[in-house]
Amino acid sequence: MSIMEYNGGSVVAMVGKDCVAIASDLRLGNQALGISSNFQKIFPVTDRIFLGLPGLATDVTTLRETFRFRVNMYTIKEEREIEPETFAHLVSSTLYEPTGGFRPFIAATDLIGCLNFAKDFVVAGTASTKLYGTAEGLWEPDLDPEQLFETISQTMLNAVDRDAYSGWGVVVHVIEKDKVTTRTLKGRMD
Amino acid sequence: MNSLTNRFSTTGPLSELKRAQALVENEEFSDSAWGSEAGFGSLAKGVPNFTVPSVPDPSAFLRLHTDDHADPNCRIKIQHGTTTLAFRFQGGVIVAVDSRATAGSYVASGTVKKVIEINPYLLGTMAGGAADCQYWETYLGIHCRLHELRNHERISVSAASKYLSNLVYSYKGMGLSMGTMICGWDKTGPAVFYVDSDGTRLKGDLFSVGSGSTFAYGVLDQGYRWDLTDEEAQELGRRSIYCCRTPRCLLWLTLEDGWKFIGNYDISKLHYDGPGETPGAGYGYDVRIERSTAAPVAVQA
Amino acid sequence: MATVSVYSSPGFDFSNLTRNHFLAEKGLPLPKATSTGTTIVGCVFEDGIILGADTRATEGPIVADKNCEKIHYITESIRCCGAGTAADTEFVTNLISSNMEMHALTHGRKPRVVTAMTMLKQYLFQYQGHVGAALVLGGVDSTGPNLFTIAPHGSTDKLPYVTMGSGSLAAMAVFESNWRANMSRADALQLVKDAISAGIFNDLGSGSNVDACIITANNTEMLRNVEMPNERVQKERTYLFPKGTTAWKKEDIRKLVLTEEVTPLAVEAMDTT
Amino acid sequence: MPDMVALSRQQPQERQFNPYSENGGTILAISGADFSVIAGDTRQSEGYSIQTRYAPKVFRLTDKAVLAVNGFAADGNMFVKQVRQRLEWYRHAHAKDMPLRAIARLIQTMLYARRFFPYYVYNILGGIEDDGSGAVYSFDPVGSYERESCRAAGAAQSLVQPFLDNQIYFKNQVPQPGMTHPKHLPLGTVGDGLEMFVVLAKGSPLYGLENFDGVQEMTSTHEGERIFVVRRNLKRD
Amino acid sequence: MTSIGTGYDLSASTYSPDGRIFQVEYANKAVENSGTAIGLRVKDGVVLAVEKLVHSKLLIPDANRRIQTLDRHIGLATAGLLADGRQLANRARDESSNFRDSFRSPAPVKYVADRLGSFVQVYTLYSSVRPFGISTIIGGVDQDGPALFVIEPSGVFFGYHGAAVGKGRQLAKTELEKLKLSELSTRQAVLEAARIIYLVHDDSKEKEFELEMSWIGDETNGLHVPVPKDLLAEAEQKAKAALEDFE
Amino acid sequence: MDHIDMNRLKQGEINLGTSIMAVQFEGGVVIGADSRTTSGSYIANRVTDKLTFLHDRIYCCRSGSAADTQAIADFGHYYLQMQTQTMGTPPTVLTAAATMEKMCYQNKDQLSAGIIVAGWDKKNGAGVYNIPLGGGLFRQPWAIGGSGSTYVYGYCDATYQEGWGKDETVKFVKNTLALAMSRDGSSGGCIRMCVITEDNVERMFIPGDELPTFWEGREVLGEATKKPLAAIAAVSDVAPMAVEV
Repeated sequence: MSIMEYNGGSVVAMVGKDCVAIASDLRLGNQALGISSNFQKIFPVTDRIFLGLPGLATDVTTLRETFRFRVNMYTIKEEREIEPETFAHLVSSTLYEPTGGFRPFIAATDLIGCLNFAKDFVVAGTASTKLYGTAEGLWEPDLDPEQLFETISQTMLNAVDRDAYSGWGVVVHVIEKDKVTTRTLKGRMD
Repeated sequence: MNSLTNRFSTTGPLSELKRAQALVENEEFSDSAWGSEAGFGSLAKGVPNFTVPSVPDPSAFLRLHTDDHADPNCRIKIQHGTTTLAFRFQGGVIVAVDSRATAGSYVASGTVKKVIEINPYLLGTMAGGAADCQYWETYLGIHCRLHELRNHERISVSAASKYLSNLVYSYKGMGLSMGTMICGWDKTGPAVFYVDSDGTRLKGDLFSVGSGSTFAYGVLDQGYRWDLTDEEAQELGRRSIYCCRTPRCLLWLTLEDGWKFIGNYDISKLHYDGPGETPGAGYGYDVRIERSTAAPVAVQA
Repeated sequence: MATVSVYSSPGFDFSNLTRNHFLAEKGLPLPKATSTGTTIVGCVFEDGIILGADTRATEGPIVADKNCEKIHYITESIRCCGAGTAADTEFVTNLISSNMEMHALTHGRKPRVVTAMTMLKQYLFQYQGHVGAALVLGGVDSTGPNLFTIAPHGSTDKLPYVTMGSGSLAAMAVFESNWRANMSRADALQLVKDAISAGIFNDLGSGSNVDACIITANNTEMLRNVEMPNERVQKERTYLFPKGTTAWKKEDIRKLVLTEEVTPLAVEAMDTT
Repeated sequence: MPDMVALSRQQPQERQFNPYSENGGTILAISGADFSVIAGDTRQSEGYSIQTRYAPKVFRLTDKAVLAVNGFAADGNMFVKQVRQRLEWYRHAHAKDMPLRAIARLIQTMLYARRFFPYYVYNILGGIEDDGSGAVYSFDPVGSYERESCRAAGAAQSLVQPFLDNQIYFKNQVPQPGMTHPKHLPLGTVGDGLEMFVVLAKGSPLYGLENFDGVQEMTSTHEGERIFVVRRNLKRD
Repeated sequence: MTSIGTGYDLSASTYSPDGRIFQVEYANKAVENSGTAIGLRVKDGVVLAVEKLVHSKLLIPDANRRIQTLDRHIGLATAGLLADGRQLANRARDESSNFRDSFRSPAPVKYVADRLGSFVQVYTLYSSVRPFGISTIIGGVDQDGPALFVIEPSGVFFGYHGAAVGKGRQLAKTELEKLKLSELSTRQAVLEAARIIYLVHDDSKEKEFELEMSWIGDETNGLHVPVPKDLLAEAEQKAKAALEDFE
Repeated sequence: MDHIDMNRLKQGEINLGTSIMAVQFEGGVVIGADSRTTSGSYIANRVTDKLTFLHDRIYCCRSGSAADTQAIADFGHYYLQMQTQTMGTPPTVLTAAATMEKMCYQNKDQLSAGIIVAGWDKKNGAGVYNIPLGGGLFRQPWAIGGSGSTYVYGYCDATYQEGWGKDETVKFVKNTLALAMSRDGSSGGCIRMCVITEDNVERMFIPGDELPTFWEGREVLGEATKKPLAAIAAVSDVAPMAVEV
């Protein structure tokens, strides 16, 4: 039993044509026992940056607050919104923090919404192997927002169905230049 | 005393096991290789042969390589994670099982059939090692048929479960894992027996086995009565399995003239739409909440 | 069966090992970090140094990134290939890179490769192997071309051709048979490509493409994906889903561009007198 | 030098009998109305090194049964050998090939005979049933088995299976009118090479198989069930 | 003492307008009030001698030594506040033993003098501390031969052939200058040292004093030890005789 | 005994499973080492230089963990330079050895290092100091260390003699190391040697294919079948059995 499997949860993010999408499951578990079917793991950082944090729930909330604090400080100091790439580095260095020893939640999603980093998709969480398989098979370049929604939804739904620690509904955010569409999927509840 | 009888006995599972150990090298030439009896061995000679590794403690060896609970990295993963239940009521026996098998965090299958149809009158459920249940209950089926041929009458549920219990008891400590309910209808009426690989055999009205049994008992206990109607009993079975969050629920009803398969329910459908497949009539908490808030006092008759 | 349970093997009793391991597992172990089961190499040629790396990043048996960069920047004329824990190599090289820049500013001249090597080995030694970075450091400075390996515990070697990572045996085999002193640039580059390819094809921890970096006295050339022997074939069909394939319960659209109706009011001209 | 990169804590180690190793690879099988497809890669590896780039994992048993084995290669090869021997004996005793469902049961009992010293083998059996339908049976190492329409096993099991769920069972897809099952599925698995066996029921059409790259027929007569094998090279890294 | 009352003498961390540190100069005064101590570096060794004034007849003879051993081969004589001398000697022993620890060889006398000089100097920097009220003569024989140093309250140290600190230093220095120190043997130096101490003792102020003497040289096998009783007695006797001749 | 306890190495650590040696003679010392560095069964470096500069006329031979001994040598080098600056004179070999020993002893739980310090100084002349695993400082006329040393104690005891000159000493070191390398699997490669005298430090290098093999004797494989049987029979009454090779 790894720490990651204690509460479970998975996140996937995909790149489309002028859009990105990020999806997570909604389960919060105590190992095999499901606790909540509405546990958000994706947090808006700015209008167009979303951060997915699957892992130990207590760390998820702590980190989410840490990032909120750091991003606010950045915004105040720089007087501008943080760029996705800058934010990705912020996440990376926060998670590393070698001074205090290594934190037990190194694995978190690497980045979201940055077209330069990954050209296709990134995955994280207990269903990561399953997500790799489905995403590798289903993802294609230059998907438009609607196609991207279908692809990421199918990727996530089918992957979490094969993972005992993820599931209980899925939420998808599709981020475009001018709007963010959030949909809660009708997923399997087992 | 036991060891003395064991040493000089020529029949019985223990001596067979010893013989099997000696035959590791040329198992292919054992009698059991021939004919349609296949791996079930020559029935005339007792139980089949099993290969045992030549190590001081074979059960420790087995545990080391197959116990994924203690060691998630063990090589040979045996499937786990189950809810099975069976209860007796005035109309027969309801047998309800889930369909999920997990190996570690991986959902190995969502379509496992965890009921073994031993013969047209007997059902056995499957919890623990899938292979153990499948094999021994199939083997039990052979003996039930032999019993019928010898005695010209159906074997009682009690006798069948006793037979199974004795079989697995002889392998106690070797690493078998099995928790099963043998259900059927015999001269005494509907009957349910619980048998496990530790050697326990219990007669009772209501059992649930597996990791989800705690949830199932919660629903079962509050809804169980002897005089349930068939409909009520089936609904109780479905709801009990539903609460364990498995992909599917399979339901059987055992009657005097043999068992009858009731249905295979998709839990997702039960969650959203209920057994009648009426949208919004599901078992799900959120669905029910929505229902009760949407139409607060709808009925006024 | 009595003989089975009574027998116990001589020596230590390990019967609790699995249990203790299990207890230790409950909460303690770290999730696996992305690790680069890697092939990285470096060799000296007549004008300088060539570094090489594959581009596969693994997470246990899963390929986490098919085209990652393993040749890290230290200074303009010093580069470093990293194998081992991906995060460690990334952060160690970043840290040393910034220290080298500070060093250059403090002393007013270009720092040497040994300076970077010493910083790296002292950092790694301090962490006693817990910072899991195995590095190949190469560059050209006032003393000429320099090539080092630095192992995770902080030991270093200076050699004319070096390999590191899980594919180091395969790559070293190529070097041992074909490396010569004073090779030409083209020959040396080919040799590095061959060495990395040997790792890519024969070591499961290494894969995808070849990166190389040629460092000479006055020029550094980073050859990203200089060879791509493993380009993925076109999928035999596409898996586009028709719209409406996925059922959803709730939708919420947040518009980032707000359109406002501006109704011009009849305003009197400003009094500018 | 693989252990140079691994940084695990030192801990006590017990030296003991360990007859198993993991040789990687992936197998999968899909069945349709009158055919089944059984595929496996051909790389055999241990740890980070490749032992051979061509070690078949999929074996023809009879004209209508193909068995794929994955896990510990030595156990797998021995197991296939023994299954084939038992089928041969069956042929001698009964003058016909064993039906698919009987082979499945045979494999169960053979695996279960080693309940206390299991074969480290995941088996998938594919072929044509007596009624002409395509079938896939999957087994766990000690013989628990189930008939399914598709199944993946091995290293990439958790990657491939959800993809198959989606594409074969149309899981999580709201049905669109006029949807039909695809006849052939392009397969993306890991490994050096790929071997894909296609078993067709008696008299079924060829589905354009004859035009496939690298196809080869394994059966000599065209009258009964027919087995084709398709060999492909995959990425070598 | 024109500067008294100007306020620049209250702290060691304050200079006077003409660039002096009065606290250090006052420390020198403390040394001047003390009994004389001299050191002779001669051909094959070093002799240290101290005029130990006896303030009370109740004191036990030979107690309260002012010559201390730092290491097997180094001795130290102080003039000034006795307690400061003890403190400095302890510090010197630490330095010497650390040196032995690190280098596995006896510390050079110069090294110890250097370390002690630095130590003393630190006490001239802060307002919260008092400079050492002692001048210290360090003598010893190391691999380079006999060595003699004097450390003053300011922290400076110089090497000498002959050194004198304390009340009678002027007269003692004059006497030392008359000697051909580099040609004397240690045995001869002992006699000379005793003579000088007796000579500089001012009977009119303090009646009682004890002569305390130690030596290091070939005769002591390179060890710093008190001068043997018989030799001391002989030296005292000759010194008294010389004193009478002188008078 | 100062052979290396393999379990003291941290896992995955690079190891100098080594043969090292130092011998003093009138006017100087000869130090020598093999050139093999291993990581498990892999030879990470086959031309390693284990003779490490500490000061102008002081070197050390390193055995044990590569990382640990390199760190100790680097620190020792730094320390001796600082010392030279503060003392104004070059350190003695004893001082250098004492400095190294201190580090080895004070960090004995963290380190696996067996070191021989050797060199020449004005005060004591040539000196060889052995610092075994865990600390301790022993002056010896000759010292050997590393995993290969266990095979050649007997040879050294039997061969060494007082009063050798430079050439005999070099030969002794060369032969000893070649013997150790031939028996010890984790020693091998080439031999590197240094002769340290008041005047200079002279480096010597023996490639792997030029190592002494005096103990191997004449090639005898297949000898029996090469000679005609009759010739053997002529010298001996009993003809030896012919051996097929």
